[in-house]
Amino acid sequence: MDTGYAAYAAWILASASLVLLMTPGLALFYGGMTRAKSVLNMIMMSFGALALIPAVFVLWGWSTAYGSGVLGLFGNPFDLFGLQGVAATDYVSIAFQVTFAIITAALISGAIADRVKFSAWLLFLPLWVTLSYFPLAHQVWGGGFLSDAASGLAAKLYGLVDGVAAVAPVDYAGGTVVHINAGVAGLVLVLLIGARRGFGREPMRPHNLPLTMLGAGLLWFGWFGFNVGSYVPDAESFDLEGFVSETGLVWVNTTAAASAAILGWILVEKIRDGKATSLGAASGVVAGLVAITPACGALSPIGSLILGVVAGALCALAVGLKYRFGYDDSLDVVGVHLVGGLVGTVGIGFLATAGGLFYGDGVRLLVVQALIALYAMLWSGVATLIVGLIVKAILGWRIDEEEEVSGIDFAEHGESAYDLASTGGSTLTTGA
Amino acid sequence: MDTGYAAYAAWILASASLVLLMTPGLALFYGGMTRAKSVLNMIMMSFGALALIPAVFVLWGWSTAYGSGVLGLFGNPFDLFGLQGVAATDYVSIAFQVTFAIITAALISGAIADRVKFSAWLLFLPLWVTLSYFPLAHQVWGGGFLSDAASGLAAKLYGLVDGVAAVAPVDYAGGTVVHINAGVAGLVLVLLIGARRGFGREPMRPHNLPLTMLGAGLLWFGWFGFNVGSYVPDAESFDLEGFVSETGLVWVNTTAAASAAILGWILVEKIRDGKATSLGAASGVVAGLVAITPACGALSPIGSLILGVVAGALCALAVGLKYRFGYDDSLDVVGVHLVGGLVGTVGIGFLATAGGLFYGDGVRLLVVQALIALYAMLWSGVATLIVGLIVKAILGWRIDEEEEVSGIDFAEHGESAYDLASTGGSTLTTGA
Amino acid sequence: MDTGYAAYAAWILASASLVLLMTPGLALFYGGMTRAKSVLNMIMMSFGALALIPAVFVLWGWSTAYGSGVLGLFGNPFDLFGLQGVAATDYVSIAFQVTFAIITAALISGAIADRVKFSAWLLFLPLWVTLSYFPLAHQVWGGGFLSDAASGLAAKLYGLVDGVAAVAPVDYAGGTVVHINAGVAGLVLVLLIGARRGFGREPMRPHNLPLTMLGAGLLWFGWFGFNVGSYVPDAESFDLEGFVSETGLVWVNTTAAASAAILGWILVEKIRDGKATSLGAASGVVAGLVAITPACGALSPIGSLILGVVAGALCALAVGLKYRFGYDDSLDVVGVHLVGGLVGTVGIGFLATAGGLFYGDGVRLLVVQALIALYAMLWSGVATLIVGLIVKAILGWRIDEEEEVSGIDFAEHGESAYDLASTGGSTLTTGA
Amino acid sequence: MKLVTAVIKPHKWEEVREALAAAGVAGMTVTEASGYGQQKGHTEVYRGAEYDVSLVPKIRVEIVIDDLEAETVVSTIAQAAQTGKIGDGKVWVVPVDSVVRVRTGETDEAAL
Amino acid sequence: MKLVTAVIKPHKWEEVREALAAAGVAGMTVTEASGYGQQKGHTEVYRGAEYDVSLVPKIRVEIVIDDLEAETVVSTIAQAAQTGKIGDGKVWVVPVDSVVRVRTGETDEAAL
Amino acid sequence: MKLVTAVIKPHKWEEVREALAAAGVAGMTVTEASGYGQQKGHTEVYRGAEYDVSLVPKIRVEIVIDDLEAETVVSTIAQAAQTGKIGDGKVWVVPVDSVVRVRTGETDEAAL
Ligand SMILES: Nc1ncnc2c1ncn2[C@@H]1O[C@H](COP(=O)(O)OP(=O)(O)O)[C@@H](O)[C@H]1O
Ligand SMILES: Nc1ncnc2c1ncn2[C@@H]1O[C@H](COP(=O)(O)OP(=O)(O)O)[C@@H](O)[C@H]1O
Ligand SMILES: Nc1ncnc2c1ncn2[C@@H]1O[C@H](COP(=O)(O)OP(=O)(O)O)[C@@H](O)[C@H]1O
Repeated sequence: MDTGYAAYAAWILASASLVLLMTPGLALFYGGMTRAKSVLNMIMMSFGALALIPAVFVLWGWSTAYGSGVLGLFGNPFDLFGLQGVAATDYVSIAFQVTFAIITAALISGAIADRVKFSAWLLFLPLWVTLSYFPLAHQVWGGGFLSDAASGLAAKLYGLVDGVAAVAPVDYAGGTVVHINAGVAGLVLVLLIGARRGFGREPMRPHNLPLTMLGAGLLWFGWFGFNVGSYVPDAESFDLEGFVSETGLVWVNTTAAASAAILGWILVEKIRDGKATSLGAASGVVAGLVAITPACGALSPIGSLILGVVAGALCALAVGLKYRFGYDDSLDVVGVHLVGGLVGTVGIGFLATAGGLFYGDGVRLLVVQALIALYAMLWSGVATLIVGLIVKAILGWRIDEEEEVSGIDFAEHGESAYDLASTGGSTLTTGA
Repeated sequence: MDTGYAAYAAWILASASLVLLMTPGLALFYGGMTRAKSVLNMIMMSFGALALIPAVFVLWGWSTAYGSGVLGLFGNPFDLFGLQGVAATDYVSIAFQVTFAIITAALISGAIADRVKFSAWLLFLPLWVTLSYFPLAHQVWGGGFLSDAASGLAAKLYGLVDGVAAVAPVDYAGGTVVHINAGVAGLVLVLLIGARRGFGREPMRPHNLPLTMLGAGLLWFGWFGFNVGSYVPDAESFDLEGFVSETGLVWVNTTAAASAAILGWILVEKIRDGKATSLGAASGVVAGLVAITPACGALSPIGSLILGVVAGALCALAVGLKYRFGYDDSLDVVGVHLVGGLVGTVGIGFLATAGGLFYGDGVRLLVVQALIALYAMLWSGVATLIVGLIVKAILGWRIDEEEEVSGIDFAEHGESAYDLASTGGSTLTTGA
Repeated sequence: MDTGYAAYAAWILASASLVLLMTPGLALFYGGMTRAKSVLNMIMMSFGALALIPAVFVLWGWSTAYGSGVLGLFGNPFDLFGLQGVAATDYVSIAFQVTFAIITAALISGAIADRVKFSAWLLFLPLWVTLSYFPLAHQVWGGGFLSDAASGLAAKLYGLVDGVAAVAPVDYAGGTVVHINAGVAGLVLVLLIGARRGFGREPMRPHNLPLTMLGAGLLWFGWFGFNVGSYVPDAESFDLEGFVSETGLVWVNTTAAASAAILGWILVEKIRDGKATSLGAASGVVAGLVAITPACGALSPIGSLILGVVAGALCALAVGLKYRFGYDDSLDVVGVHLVGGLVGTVGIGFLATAGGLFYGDGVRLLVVQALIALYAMLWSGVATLIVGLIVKAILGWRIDEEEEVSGIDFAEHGESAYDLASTGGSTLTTGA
Repeated sequence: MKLVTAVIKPHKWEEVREALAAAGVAGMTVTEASGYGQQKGHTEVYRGAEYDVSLVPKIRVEIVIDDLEAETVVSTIAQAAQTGKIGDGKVWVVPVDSVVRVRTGETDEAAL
Repeated sequence: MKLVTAVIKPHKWEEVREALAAAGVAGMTVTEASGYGQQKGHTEVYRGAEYDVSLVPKIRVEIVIDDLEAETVVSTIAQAAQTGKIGDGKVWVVPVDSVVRVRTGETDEAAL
Repeated sequence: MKLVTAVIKPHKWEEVREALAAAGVAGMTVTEASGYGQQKGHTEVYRGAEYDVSLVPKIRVEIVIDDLEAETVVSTIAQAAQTGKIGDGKVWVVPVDSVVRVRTGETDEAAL
């Protein structure tokens, strides 16, 4: 093992920790956007992912994503079941990857806020990562169908060079596996489960925006682990300059896109609604980070600024669609993660400094990127539908109507979030 | 110095920073659980530790823990007083260790929430770390009585091999020094100080659960520094693969235990109370992390899942005991840290892949682990009692009864935590 | 490139991420201190910096700070415009430096809380960093007038040794560039813009102190990146022991000063007001960190304890001045950052283990430090005045009086921060 | 003049407001309240300890109105707030001696 | 009928509720309130600046009740809420013209 | 005795309190309230969705007072709370049968 690899290990340990923090961060980001009577359930959906995914990952998740491939579609779940037989030096990668599975599953919860049985969600989680997340991770990062493998989609399209696809698809940190995947899953579940009682009629505004801003800050912070930690070194012959240069560039691109997306989002708001909002700024942060996720290693900082501003603006426009089309994607998982994920994945085709249309390298990368995005949408859509229907059949998704109106926090968890009476608490506590 | 050591330094700097963050994280975790009229005091007890322990540590703490040993019980406090004469390369270890002392002391505060003089707490802190924490740290990590030293407990029991104990006691990151120590200290203080006015009669429910969830998230995040940063390298001949493999495993074990403990805790709740709560999930996180703390380097990921689920379930059952026995361990320091610390410390005897009963290696490790746990409880109990009585004699512990009822935040700090009037604040502010 | 440099890269990636987190942390620290009707605007001022500064930095900021120097005063902004032509290995430094520019600009916002047009603030930001921040960064860290360069102030004063100033000015992590700069800018803007309506008459107390405590915790955590990440290695011949020793010392000093400053601050409160407050503790954390920022590499841990306690006490006294002199530095940017920055910058002259008056090395360093502090105040004052007047001429600074009274959150952002009704939100929502 | 005070279920507030507006009631004052009655609260459990939450959230509406319109207002509210389930609330009427509109100083009927 | 309004100390609420329940009062409406009177507020200090908090927290209870029982209710509250210290609060009684139970439309005594 | 209830703008509370103190009113009970009337709320926009906030924040003050002083109290409030802009609020007066001071058990005028 090359000495430089220890430095990489130090960074990936930090990165894994950062990405783990993203899920509590997401819980607060989402939690602040719900009404006060459902904030705990929203947070608990993320903690449900924190509770279940690691066990699943240790048991068969790592194996299904990175075990020996079956048809290029998924790894053999029994190959490294229970992490038996993994190389000891792989644990740092396992650490890093488990956090991705957790956050991706948790992302979906925003689409179906305030109305689903906690038990249904807990059943959904292991099924979904097994059918949708791990296979896609295998296909993109595990050398499967969406990678640059000789048997992959891209190779089939434009042939091989040196045994890998001539036009290699680019997904640095998870535009397809994470964001398109979560976005599509959110959409499918919303269509399956239906809208919140009172959707489009009653006001359902965020109950605690500072909490949401805090969540956005933690997400941004954690995203450095997500993107910059996705650097893949060669353990035996560590490329010192490559490590320093690429990680530095990815960090700068990540920040450039996030900040430009704030601008993009609040500009749309200023023009359309007259005022730039803090919720818009927080949303812009996430939109920009989503878009740069697949692209962070392929763009220049200026390209990242452009991608960010476009992602911010498009997502700001997209979140309004749910009212037009009447699907209740409550906290805009579709508008932010699906749209942002598509902007990033497809945007690479235009903005990649190597291969991008704007850099005079033609449309081939663009075509490949569009195809992998489409393919990921299909896979995720079908897998989520199957899982969603199974859960519906076994447990049913929705809580009782009256309980939903009076508040899911008490109904599902027997708690209420706040007791802030100036009398020092509790005296006048009322059941929500 | 080996080049790889620089990578370790990068990680321990990150780790020390992570562990430092745990104390503000704990302040919020605890703060959310108190009533609105005492959240600031609860937070201030942690900030009191942040204010005092570093000075104590710089002056005589490091020396008492890691200075030249006296009877294997504590280091000579004057040896490296004021850090005079420490090797410059030791500062990274000093950085890391000071954060452990801070958080351990802060943990205790949860047991005696809402009712003690801030001045008494400030007096307690330096005395307690001096008599309880530093000596135990010396005994466990400084080559003292609870280590594998030739003169140690374990060596006396089962003899020596190559000059160290044949059956070396295992406490990777502080099951005895940190959690059993803090848990026992909490119990002793509660018995000494008495219950909150109205305990068991008035409702005293958490006033801000999202704050508690945030705290749990920050604690989990910081705990990676705590556990993974506890790797001890050889500066001169750095074991590259050892570093990468062990830290990776510890990271994965830490997460596995934390997540399984959420499951364990909320399962008990679901069965016993009918509903899985968010406070239960947050508590499960901490219970699992406590249990895995001593064990994180000795178990397999599957062993960690098992330890976690057991710790979560047992702590969930244990927190109810205070009502049965009538001691007001307000925020369950005993139920979580003492019980969790015991589960972890003793659990090693069963689950350690090298030496554990379940792995066919007999009961010798189990006996050693049980003994060090017992010993730590005794030491901590006696030391805390002495310090508690001193503080009682000098300042007295309790605030005035009427002040306690109307709220310690105003009584001790002259502040109130929130002023959220929709009128934009202050207009109708009332003294709590 | 030396292998050790990869370890440094791992740490600076973590550090850059930590410093980025400081700005959301600051947003909460400040946000908790405002009234409930203006918390979102306060947070948005920080997010405005997060939105704009990275673009500016990528386009001309890096170049103006670190490009080829013009008169020792600033770098040529067109030199590396858009980061064209930077070395790939420089991206880690760019990542680190952009976060400093963001937080410095954001710091200013506390002085002018609750009353300025968001558009004016967005116009101010790029102008101010261009005229005040980047030039000062160039002068101090880019080899300009305040560095140890042969053409610099210090060299002019006490001559050269080996081509650099005999008495080199010390500003490890930004006492002048960051804190004195932000503090003076705050003061100038307050004088230009005027006080909040009702200042000194109406109560304007913090609306959410746990939020402020959280912010303080995140700031402390992030500050490890700020200070410890400011270590500057030699990429080609990496000094292994130097890296390990210096970063460790800086970490310990940072914590020592922060904690001692809590003590200093709450001691003043206890004596003057009778009670130690949590806001005082949070403020002490920041005051100590501000003071140690320039000094963290030059002091011993005991020196850092002394600097911290002095900074905490002096800042605690200084924040009262605004009532005496009638300038409405709303959240005490002057009292904490200017005063703390001066304590640190000048304190080095007394406490530096090499060159300090107390270590018997005479007053020369003290004189140099006092001079660079003075010079930074002048530069910042003039630059801020110019920018402030430009903004006033183009957009005007203040929002409408009635809007200010009814709350800037709705006026500028069309939002209100909280909707915590126990009825589950919204039913009785009233416009603030 | 009369003061009509109504205590209703929170999620009925919008309907009551609209019904009153339709009935020509132009002004009212609303407060959050907690109710105690046949409708029971619930029990929350935190770390195994049960907390009885005995009160249920209510909205309290006050309307000062002409003697003649009082009855209409009462029945309008009673209809709009009705769900038929326990806890729908109460409406009561109290005599009022005088009213002033602060802005203009107008009194009594003119002040409404 | 009468409307009894009581303003009491918050920590006395539980006792008052129990005493009223014992006295057969089945329903009431409660709000958080702030009191101003002989009992003074306190002074908080934030970064050296003093803030006078002039109001003290109170609980405000409203009970609509038969004419006959009004007196009992008043004295029940007055006893249960008493600590003997300044700030114990006030109880006042106002005449009520009519009451309606929203759920059933029952009126007056039947509505209680 | 009379019960004077005033609904005023929040930022006028301090002035009203001072004016009443000057007029010799020694006690009152205050609650946060929301008003609905000619003064309209506003519209907030979250992620492109508009939320009408129909209520505006108010302060509600209750004063039990001697018959004789009631008029002075009403006019004191009406003056101190006036800004001349829509939404200044209302003051109304209701007859009171009896009052008790909880601390002492004193009744009626002696209880004020
Ligand atoms: N005697 C009363 N005085 C004042 N408010 C009452 C009284 N009785 C009931 N209420 C209010 O009416 C609400 C509904 O009453 P409840 O007895 O629960 O149901 P219902 O009115 O349907 O019989 C209570 O929550 C309380 O706020
Ligand atoms: N004239 C009044 N009208 C309405 N409420 C009053 C009046 N006087 C006092 N109160 C209420 O009663 C509470 C207690 O009154 P206070 O004068 O402090 O003590 P006490 O009733 O023991 O003499 C006050 O906080 C206020 O809420
Ligand atoms: N009929 C009413 N009954 C009770 N409160 C009322 C009534 N009409 C108005 N109010 C209260 O008075 C406030 C001011 O009334 P509004 O019509 O907005 O302005 P103005 O009093 O200046 O004409 C309202 O917000 C409401 O709280």
